[in-house]
Amino acid sequence: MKEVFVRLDRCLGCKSCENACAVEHSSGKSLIAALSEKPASLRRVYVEMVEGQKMPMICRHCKDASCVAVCRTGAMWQDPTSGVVDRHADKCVGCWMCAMVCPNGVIGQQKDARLAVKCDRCSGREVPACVEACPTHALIFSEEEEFSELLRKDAAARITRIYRARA
Amino acid sequence: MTQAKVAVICPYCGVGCGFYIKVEEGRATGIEYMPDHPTSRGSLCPKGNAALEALNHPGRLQHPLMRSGDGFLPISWEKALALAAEGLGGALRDYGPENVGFLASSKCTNEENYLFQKLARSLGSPNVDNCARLCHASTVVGLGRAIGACATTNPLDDLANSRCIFVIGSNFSENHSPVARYVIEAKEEGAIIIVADPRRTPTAWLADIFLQIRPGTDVALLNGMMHVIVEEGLVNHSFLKERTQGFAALAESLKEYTAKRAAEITCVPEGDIIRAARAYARSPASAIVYSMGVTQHVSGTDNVQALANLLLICGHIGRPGTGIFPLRGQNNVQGACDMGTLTEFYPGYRRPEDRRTTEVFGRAWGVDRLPNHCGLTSLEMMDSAREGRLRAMYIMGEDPINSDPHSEKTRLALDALDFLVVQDIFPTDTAQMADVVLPASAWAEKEGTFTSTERRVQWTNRAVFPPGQAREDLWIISEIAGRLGLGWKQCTAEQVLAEIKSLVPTYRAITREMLAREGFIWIHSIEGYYPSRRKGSPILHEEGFPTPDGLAIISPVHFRPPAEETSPEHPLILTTGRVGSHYNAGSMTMRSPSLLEIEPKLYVELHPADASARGIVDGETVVVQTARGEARAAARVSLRVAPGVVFLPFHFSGCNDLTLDVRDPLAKIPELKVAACQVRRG
Amino acid sequence: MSVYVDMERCIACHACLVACKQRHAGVSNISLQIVEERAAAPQLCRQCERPACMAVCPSQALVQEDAVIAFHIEKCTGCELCLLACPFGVVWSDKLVHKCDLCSGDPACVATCPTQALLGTFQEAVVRIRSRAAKTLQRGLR
Amino acid sequence: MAKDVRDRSIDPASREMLDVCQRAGLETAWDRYEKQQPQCGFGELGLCCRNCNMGPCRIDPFGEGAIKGVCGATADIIVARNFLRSIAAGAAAHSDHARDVAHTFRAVARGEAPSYGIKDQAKLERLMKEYGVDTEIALADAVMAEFGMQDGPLQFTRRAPARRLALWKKLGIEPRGIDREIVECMHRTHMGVDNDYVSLILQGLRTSLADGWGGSMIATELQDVLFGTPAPTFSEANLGVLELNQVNVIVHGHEPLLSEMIVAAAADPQLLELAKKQGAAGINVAGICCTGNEVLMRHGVPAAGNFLQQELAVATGAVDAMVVDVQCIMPALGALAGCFHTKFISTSPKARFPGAVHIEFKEQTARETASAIVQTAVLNYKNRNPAKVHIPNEKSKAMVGFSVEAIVGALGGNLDPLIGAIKSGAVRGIGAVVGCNNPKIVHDYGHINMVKELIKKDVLVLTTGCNAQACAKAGLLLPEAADLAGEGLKGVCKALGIPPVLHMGSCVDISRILVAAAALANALGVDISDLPAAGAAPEWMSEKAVSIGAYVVGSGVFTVLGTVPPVLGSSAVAGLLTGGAKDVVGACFAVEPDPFKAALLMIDHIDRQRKKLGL
Repeated sequence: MKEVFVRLDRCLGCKSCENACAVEHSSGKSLIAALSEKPASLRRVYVEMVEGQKMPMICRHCKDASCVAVCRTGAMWQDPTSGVVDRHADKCVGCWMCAMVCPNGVIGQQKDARLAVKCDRCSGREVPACVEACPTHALIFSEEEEFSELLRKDAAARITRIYRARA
Repeated sequence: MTQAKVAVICPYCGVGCGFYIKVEEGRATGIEYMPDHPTSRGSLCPKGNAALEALNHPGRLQHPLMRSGDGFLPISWEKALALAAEGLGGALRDYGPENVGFLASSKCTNEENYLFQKLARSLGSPNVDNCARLCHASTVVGLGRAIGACATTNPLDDLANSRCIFVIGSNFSENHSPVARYVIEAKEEGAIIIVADPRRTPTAWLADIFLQIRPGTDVALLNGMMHVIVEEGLVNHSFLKERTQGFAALAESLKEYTAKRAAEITCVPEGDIIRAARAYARSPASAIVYSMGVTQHVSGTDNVQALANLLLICGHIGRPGTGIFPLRGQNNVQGACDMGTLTEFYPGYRRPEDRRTTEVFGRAWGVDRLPNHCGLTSLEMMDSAREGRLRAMYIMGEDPINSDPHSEKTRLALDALDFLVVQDIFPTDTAQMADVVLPASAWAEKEGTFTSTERRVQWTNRAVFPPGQAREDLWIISEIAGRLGLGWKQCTAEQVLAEIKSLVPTYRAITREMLAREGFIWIHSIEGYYPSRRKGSPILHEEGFPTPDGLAIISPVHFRPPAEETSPEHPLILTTGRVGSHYNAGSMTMRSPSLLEIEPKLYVELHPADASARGIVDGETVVVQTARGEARAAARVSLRVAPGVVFLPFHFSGCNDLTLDVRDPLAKIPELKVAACQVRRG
Repeated sequence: MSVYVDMERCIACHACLVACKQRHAGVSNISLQIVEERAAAPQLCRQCERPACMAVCPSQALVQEDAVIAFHIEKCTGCELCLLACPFGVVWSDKLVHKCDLCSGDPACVATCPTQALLGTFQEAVVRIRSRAAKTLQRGLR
Repeated sequence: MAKDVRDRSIDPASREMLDVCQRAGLETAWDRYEKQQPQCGFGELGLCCRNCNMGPCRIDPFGEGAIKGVCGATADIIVARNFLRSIAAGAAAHSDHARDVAHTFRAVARGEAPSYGIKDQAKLERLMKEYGVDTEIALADAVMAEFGMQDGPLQFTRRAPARRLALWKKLGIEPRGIDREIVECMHRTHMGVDNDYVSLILQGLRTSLADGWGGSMIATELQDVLFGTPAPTFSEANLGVLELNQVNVIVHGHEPLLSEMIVAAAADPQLLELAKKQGAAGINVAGICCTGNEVLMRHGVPAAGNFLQQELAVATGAVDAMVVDVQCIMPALGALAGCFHTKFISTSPKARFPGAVHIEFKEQTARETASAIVQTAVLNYKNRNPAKVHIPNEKSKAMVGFSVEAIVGALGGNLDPLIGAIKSGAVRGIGAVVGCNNPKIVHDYGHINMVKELIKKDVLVLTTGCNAQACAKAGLLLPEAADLAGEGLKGVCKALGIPPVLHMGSCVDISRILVAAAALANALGVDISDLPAAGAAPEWMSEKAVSIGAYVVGSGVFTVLGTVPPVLGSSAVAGLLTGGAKDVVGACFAVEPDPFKAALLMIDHIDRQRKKLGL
């Protein structure tokens, strides 16, 4: 099934994904409307910076996700077919156990509502908003196989370039 | 209500954390953290958090005591001091200073230790020692021989700059907790953490490579690693050429230690030994952290030498993120050694055999004949006493019965003395055997300096006054000296520090401002002696080693099996160590309710396999028995230990009834870490 | 607010426990579990947004006061229903309920933790974890 | 291990204050810079266009996504347009500053500004001659006319060597009226006008020349007339100049118009008396940024620091009034001043700030306004909270005020000694090191190391702006600093008793460097682009710096930038600026963040120039 993959060398840190994500998870679903919403709509993807390397951090929807395992109220659950890890707002008691065990630190906090917020891979959307919004296609929504295919192509291209340069 | 906040240095381990004591109406009512402290940055381990429980304990010694029959009588200071002087004086007169022993304490301040050894030596006795003998004597000898300085080479927080940290025989997570922060910071920056330990301790949790080594086989492991490094050409040739001597011999000696053979001896998978060796040698900056798991062996000095060899062939020293960190046990082991409460050293590590030494100190102390040779080490004093030669002892702040191996022998020794004076803050098992007991002051009841394991000399302030009639140790020592005809005047810690500065080069540059601010790391004062690239850099050996020719000495060492091998009647290997919530002989922590609650009594860790083989279930009382004796302990069936190995925490009396008193030939440190034992249901 | 735990940093040193005891008359509101000799997890009140303990308390002894679930001793009847309700077992009782009160704003456990495994704010915790993950990724790239 | 905030600067005073700020939880530009990470790559590359509302548009530098904006603009066009707009903004800033000075000058000429007078009659007359007028009012009107002039050339461009003028004419970049060029930039970059990156860049050069040889030079010259042409004098620099027991008034910004009056008011006996009443020992004026440079070189008023120290100064808690006019003033100051007793006073009708008290400045009543401001500061002294005061004990002496006239004076009347030294090789060449601070570069690290490298290799350094203050703080503006210079330069400095680094003033005073370069070229009978000289802005950040860089290159001086300008999104534009331009105007840009390597680039260039000249 399809996943959101990241081509780290492509990220320019423009944070379009962050904005698109926040907009998608607003009730108005539009930037303008989202700006005036209270509580403010939150992003679920975070563009980090490490030693000059820009990288979007987004929920990996792990198999046997630890956030699901640790949730004592059953609010955090994983869809057996799609593998998407999502949170039932009504069951979440805001204990933040999930945030503490998530190895990627991509579970956020809705301050005023004190609800865990995380990527739901844009339920009801063909392609997640962040992927659609990425101007450099650093974010890719595809099957694992397609993605590695893509990486192989990139690598092949690089190698031929170098080879030509030598020759 | 009068309220004050007094800055003190933690009385426990060698990390030297600082905190504030809240004082109300002259009582210590609570602690406050010290976020500005350069090493601990506000953090404290459980012991530090509970420090006041011991300080305010009702059981503190409050009056001088004199033995009468089996019990003790409270007496006046006048009488107590007179008795002490008479007892010691008598022995000095009748049997000569060679037969009087002085045991100093690495829990006491630099000033107290300095004065104490000055007393002993002024009286002509070379027999002055402290419990560093039991933890890091092998470091003092081994590192001293290899790289010329027996001290941590880099500041603790520099560990965070390391890219590979090799931890061997140290469980700092429990015993030097603040150190863990810097290791974790390094790990999070991508450093590889290697932990070699017989037990899967919380320190091992941090490991990328965990080597569960069979107790007492450290040399085999290290030689195995070095074999890989040499074979794969990972040695730092330029460093070897410019900074060291003796590599050829080492390379030769390593031939027999293939990773395969090392694996057989140590029970560590061959692959792991190779991975560890590569990780350590290849990283741009690797550090070694070790502790008593390395030193407390008959081969203690060899272990340390092997570690030195490892870091020297890779050149991982003298730069940020590299170096070797012997984590010291007591809050002032480093200081006590600096101050010369080791029989083989005068203050500042000056050898007694050297004529200039006795001249310098003779002049400074106004004594014409100072001992010019090594005397007895702490354990040798006990032997000598047992053999009826040593006749009197003055023990300051130590509890050898519980800290020395084979308690029974220690008891006999102290029994055999004509006269024993013990100066302590609690009625310890050792104090129970004294003729005169002098109630002393605890750390927060006096001022002075402690030197932490990173060579940081720090001033600690007086927060409260000693309980009852207890007095400050400086006062007591001077009084006794006076009564023994040395005619000393009473002096403050400040004055003693001034004298230390005049005689110990490494302490010369200390100023009150430094001490007030973030303490003083004792390299600063000695550019030239330890050449330092960056002025005031706290890192040792940046350019040369303080050896005669400035070169470090690599010398081959060979694996020797532990003194006691397992046998049919004693099939298990017994190893000992500490737990996070207790401290050494426990004279303080055993009096802290909140710590006792965590670890109330002696337990023995054993592997489920060994347990089930003996029908032992978790929690039941069992008997641990060695050739020397037996102890009752609660069984703790746990995966921490490997099959065939059992572990006893040595804080609780009983543990050292079992341990073995065989010593390292050079450092005279006893093999507390390996013995053969049997465990059976009680 | 609550105290957040960075599991990767906990070394089971028990400092938090003892610090908590010092602040709360010798009783610790933190329990420390060591799991399979491989990791440890300090357990303390999560200050849940919709606390079960509070929901079941018949005498309003447990009430939400801004960020803290506060305990009012005078109202407690010692029925111990809260013990049964708390999903984390971090509310307990010896006739009187004990639970983390965040040391009225500056938790001793956070201040004393030698490895900073305990953190006072959600942001600190999650940002550290995230950047740790990011660093790992970045090293992978090199 | 947590990074030590002190390592954000190499300046001891700043390092100390950064630590203080962190402990006090005070936010600084560096913190905000970190919060901005990661910064948008499109912005960094200059690839986003917001010039019309079909956009905003972004070009995917990897070519997989959009490679054209809605209007069809390619990376080249978008990058060039953005670059042109920053030049326009920079030129506007300098020139509008000049306009204010011109207004004041006209008011003086008309006798409408009693607070001011003519300080340099000689220069006034030279200017009148240059403009061919014989009254002050006529001069004022002539100068004013330069702004709105429809057809060139600008008068001061005549100061450039003939060959340079011919080249500009040939390229059609001879600047016309200052405002016209700036307006034309805005027009050309409007949707659907100029879409050829070369012609866009050429307009950029023309506009920048209207700044360097127009606005900036006008500002400099008229300021000299009104306030006196700087002559060498001694003063002190760094936060240590703040006084514990005096009223501290900081003048910050870029214009001398008000600060001159403040300095005068601070000496007013009545105000001093008032200060005494408040328990203060006196009134201490100190400067930051170029306002600081102006009063520093004319009155020896000490400099508290450069751009990135404005917040640190307030954080000392010892500033009773932070008086600002225009340019490089952080809006963050308001909130920061709010944490202390400090009065943050804005004075320009053009520049308002949150959290500031606005005391508007008019040339007619300049002196009164100044007195009012100083009085506010004095009365605020008693509100100082001693517990919050922390003044670093760091300051160093500096020899400042080397206007062209002063240099010629120091040389004994003409340039010959310098030319001789250059020919002999004692002075290898001339390096003009200028520019701002930028948290992207460790504070002062770029400035100090580059300058030290240059003088070590016998390059005489001319400095202005924040670099000048950095050098002052590092003691490089002292004759003794000659000991850090190479043998040749050392000899020359010792002989003349001058520092190896000459403080020529504020950022508009880079026009002085142009004048010096022109004079040198004329004396040697060559074009500026033939001189053994190079320029650099190691820590630049403002649009003014972009304009400056452009006119320095446009005037024929090879220039090294310490931070990357947002042009890398277009290899064509980047190529033109860093290479192609050489064949057009005889000079180009280079980008090198490492000050040591950058210095080498400059020295190599200088050596090549020397060879060409047969030296």
